[in-house]
Amino acid sequence: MSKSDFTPNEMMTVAASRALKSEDVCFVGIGAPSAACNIARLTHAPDITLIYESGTIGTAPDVLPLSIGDGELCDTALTTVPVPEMFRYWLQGGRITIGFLGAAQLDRFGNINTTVVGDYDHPKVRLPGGGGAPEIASSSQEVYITLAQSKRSMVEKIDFYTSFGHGEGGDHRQRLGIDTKGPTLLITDLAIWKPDPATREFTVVSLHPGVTREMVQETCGWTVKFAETLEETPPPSELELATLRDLKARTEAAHKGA
Amino acid sequence: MSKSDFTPNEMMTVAASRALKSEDVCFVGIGAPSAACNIARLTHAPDITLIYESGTIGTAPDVLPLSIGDGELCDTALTTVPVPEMFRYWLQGGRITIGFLGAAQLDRFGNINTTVVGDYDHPKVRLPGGGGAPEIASSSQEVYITLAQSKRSMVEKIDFYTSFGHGEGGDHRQRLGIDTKGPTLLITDLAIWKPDPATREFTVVSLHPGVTREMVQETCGWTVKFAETLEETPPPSELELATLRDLKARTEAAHKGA
Amino acid sequence: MARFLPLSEAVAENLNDGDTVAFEGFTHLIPTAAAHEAIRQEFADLTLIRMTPDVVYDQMIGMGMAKKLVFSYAGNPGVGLLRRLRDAVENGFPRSVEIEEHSHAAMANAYEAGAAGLPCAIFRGYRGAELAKVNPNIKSIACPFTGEELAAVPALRPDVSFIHAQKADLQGNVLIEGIVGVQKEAALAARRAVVTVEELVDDFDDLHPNLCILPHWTVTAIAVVPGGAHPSYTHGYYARDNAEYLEWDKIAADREVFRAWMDENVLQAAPDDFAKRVEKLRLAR
Amino acid sequence: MARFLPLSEAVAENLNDGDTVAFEGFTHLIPTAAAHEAIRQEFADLTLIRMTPDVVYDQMIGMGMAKKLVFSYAGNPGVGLLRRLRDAVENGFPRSVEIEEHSHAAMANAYEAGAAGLPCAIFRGYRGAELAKVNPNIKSIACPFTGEELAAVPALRPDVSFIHAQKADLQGNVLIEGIVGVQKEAALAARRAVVTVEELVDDFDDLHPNLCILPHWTVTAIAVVPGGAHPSYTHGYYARDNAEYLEWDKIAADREVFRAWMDENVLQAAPDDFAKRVEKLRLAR
Repeated sequence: MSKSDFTPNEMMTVAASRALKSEDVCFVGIGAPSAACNIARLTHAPDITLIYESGTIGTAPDVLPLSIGDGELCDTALTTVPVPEMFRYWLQGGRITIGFLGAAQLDRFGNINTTVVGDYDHPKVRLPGGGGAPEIASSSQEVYITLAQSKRSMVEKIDFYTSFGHGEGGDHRQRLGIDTKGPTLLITDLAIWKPDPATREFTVVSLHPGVTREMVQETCGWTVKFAETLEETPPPSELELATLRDLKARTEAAHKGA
Repeated sequence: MSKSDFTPNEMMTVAASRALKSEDVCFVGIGAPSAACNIARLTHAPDITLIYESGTIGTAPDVLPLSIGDGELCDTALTTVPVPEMFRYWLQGGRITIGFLGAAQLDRFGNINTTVVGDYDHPKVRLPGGGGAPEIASSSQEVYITLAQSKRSMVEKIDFYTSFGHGEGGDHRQRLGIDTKGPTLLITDLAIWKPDPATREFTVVSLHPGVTREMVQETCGWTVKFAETLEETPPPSELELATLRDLKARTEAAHKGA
Repeated sequence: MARFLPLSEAVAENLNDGDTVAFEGFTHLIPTAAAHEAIRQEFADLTLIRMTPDVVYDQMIGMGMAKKLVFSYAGNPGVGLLRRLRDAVENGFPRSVEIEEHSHAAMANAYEAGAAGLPCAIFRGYRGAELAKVNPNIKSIACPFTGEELAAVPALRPDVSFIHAQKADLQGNVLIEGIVGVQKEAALAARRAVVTVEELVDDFDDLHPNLCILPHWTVTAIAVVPGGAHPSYTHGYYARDNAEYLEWDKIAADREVFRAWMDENVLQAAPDDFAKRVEKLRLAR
Repeated sequence: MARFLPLSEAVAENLNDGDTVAFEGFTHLIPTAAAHEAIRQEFADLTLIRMTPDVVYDQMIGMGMAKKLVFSYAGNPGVGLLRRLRDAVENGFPRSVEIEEHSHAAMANAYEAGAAGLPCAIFRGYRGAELAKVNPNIKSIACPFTGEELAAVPALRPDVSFIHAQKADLQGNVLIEGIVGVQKEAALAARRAVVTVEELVDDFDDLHPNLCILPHWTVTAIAVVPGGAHPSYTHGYYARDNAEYLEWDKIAADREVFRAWMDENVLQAAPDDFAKRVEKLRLAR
């Protein structure tokens, strides 16, 4: 398995995993966030605490759960608490260091829509809705977002504010009485983005190997800002890639049933 | 052991136990209420559910607990829940059919003081305070009170309204937005009292064997009302008395230590 | 006081047309058998409550039984959208469904308030979130000590809640373990609570003292239905049928395929069928 | 992240003069050893919070360490009044103590709100109860949906909470079982949480999934003190020393007898002494 032999999605997951530390307490969404958190746990952050909204605290699944409540999560957790307690003591109580979210639509300020495409009362596409995300976005100490880039998902204006990021930018969060940091990191399949310290607009700070500025712009619905000095994301190490692929293979086998 | 050979306190406990049914869910205070509830469980109401505010639900202690949180309660309970849940889901949730209270001071309308004798800010005697009683009194479907009669405990006017009974009588509870029945039964060492349907003043409906109206009045700080037809409380049966005395003997031995 | 009944009677006695009903389960312990029984009995005009409406609500909505849905996440978890729900919301097929949408935090707090006998729940939520603008049941109050604005939602008080659990004992006490979700709250918040269980045991004497137990006097009816959560799972009994969740996405995508599947697997089926559906998923015990 | 420390260091590092502190335990698991260590270290001007202040708070108040007491039931449970507390409140000896008095429901909800990060708790309480007139920290709010008036109290947020528990594992996770009281809430509501435990075990792998566990990242310091709850008890380890609670009534009745007892049993004693105090109370395991 050579280093250059990885997909953009694998790069995204690995890059996201690197942003996590052993001391973090992560509220994990399904999909790319779940893969990233578990890769972190299986590589450089063995003591990271993973929490799924089903109430499982300190879980260490051997395969990725299909849902946020698979049996594997409870079987390997330190403890499993009722869902009301999860949202009250653990999320609202300020215990989560990183809330990890995906998005159907995202804007440049990290605002997220997972509710509807089109008008709320007469939607073109009725999406699943917010679930835990509105309060994950406001009560987690920081929010990381992962997303595969496309003009359909990274839009100038989202159709519905499911989860508040930096609003219209600047100090909009503080003005609404939200005292957590909000989205501090966006990891796509092409790049790593961080909010501008003043405007809070997501700015590309690192391009994944082989990715150009043009590729980032072509798959983004707003005019992209790039940092003055752009880094290149280190490619996945052999360990990272092997860990990710083993996890995905175990997961796929498990979800297909015996 | 002959039937006439019982103390007023034993008569009180037995009479209180008779008011309880197998279907009742009792929130039990320490002392006479605890003895009465357990005698009921050990005689005519084997399926009664006893709940202590320490969180023990459906407990069946072999000896009376000294405190509301003795190990015996948890060891024999169906389940033990956190104290916040006890007050939220079980008491406030309206699940308690009978709240069983004692009193340091009681007035004719079933209002209870267990807070202070004298002025609140400069008390003559600082009593323990309300504990669970203020909300037991308002959230239980009905309240039973037990008390050994004395002019010091049954007073014209209590020094502090720890737990609300019928207030100034009549529909005072409803006027305060309390939709539970409040005190429906008072069992003393001398008599059984029930509230007058209109005024809600406690009225003697049954005298314990050998007790006269004068004895009741002499040990009560207000002018006692008697029902038109006064019954005589049946004396404790041999089973009731034996059950109570066995329980007390086991309890005394246990509390003295090994 | 809990009565032991066949599932058909437990559903018939406790569910009515027009009821507000919760079939709760948070991925784990979804009361599928009870929902299928409700479908067979053709109830109408239901207000369906659930934090995570998934396949069974997609089925009930697809069969036209729901007039309203109160929810916080309507997806086939890990798979995608609910296609029968989409057809109802986007196209009014087979009927339009009114939507009352919350966040998970709001629903969990609202069930908790229902169990606690309160009229509403308060929490720190919905800040900057647009749901607060489209749902009139999201209000706010000011903390009387700090002045902080907090979100308020009405307590959830279903007419009846259906849940699935591991065990009942002979008295009718019910044990729920593993991912317990909001089921205890949903049961205590409801006027009537109906529970399907995997098995009946003599008593709970050997259980740890702090487990999640519903005393028999909080339960209206109990039906023993082994496998009754399939394709969801029961901790300690059988695993989640993830393959069936993946398959549902194709079934629900087409109105005709959906009806045919419902006819074969629900309308022509019975509670006893669940036991064999989980046979290959049973765990070594 | 939990640090394992000798009790003297755990107390010295986490308690300060003037702190608001809870030594919580609801009859069961009272952190007596931690309270005695605080007495030996002579802290002053403490605001003591506890639902059920009993013997250890009678001792701390009798030693003049408390400037304020926040509580809901101040008695020697099943025995009688707290005589050192009475002396402080009725006679100002050895110093006067400010009183903030609540009901159990209020305190339990206030701890719960503290753990949940809320500024206040709401509940249906204090109706007709006079405490609402003498305690300015009891207010009310109107439900924005029904208009019902509900009681409101500020959340409890101690600077530090001390609790006693059964076990810690090597990572510093803590297990509480039996009558769990409000200890989880008291620990999560506090800025710092200090736990004494009966014993240290390798891990919690064999525990039931739904037990009451404080993860290591919610705990500031852990001290292993076998018997550390005596004369209270630890479910699974030793029984309540009811005889000693009965005896306390006599000791606390007299100022001189109290001081002599404190000198011998607290000031001249050490955490290690608790193990032998519970020897005769140990349960067959």
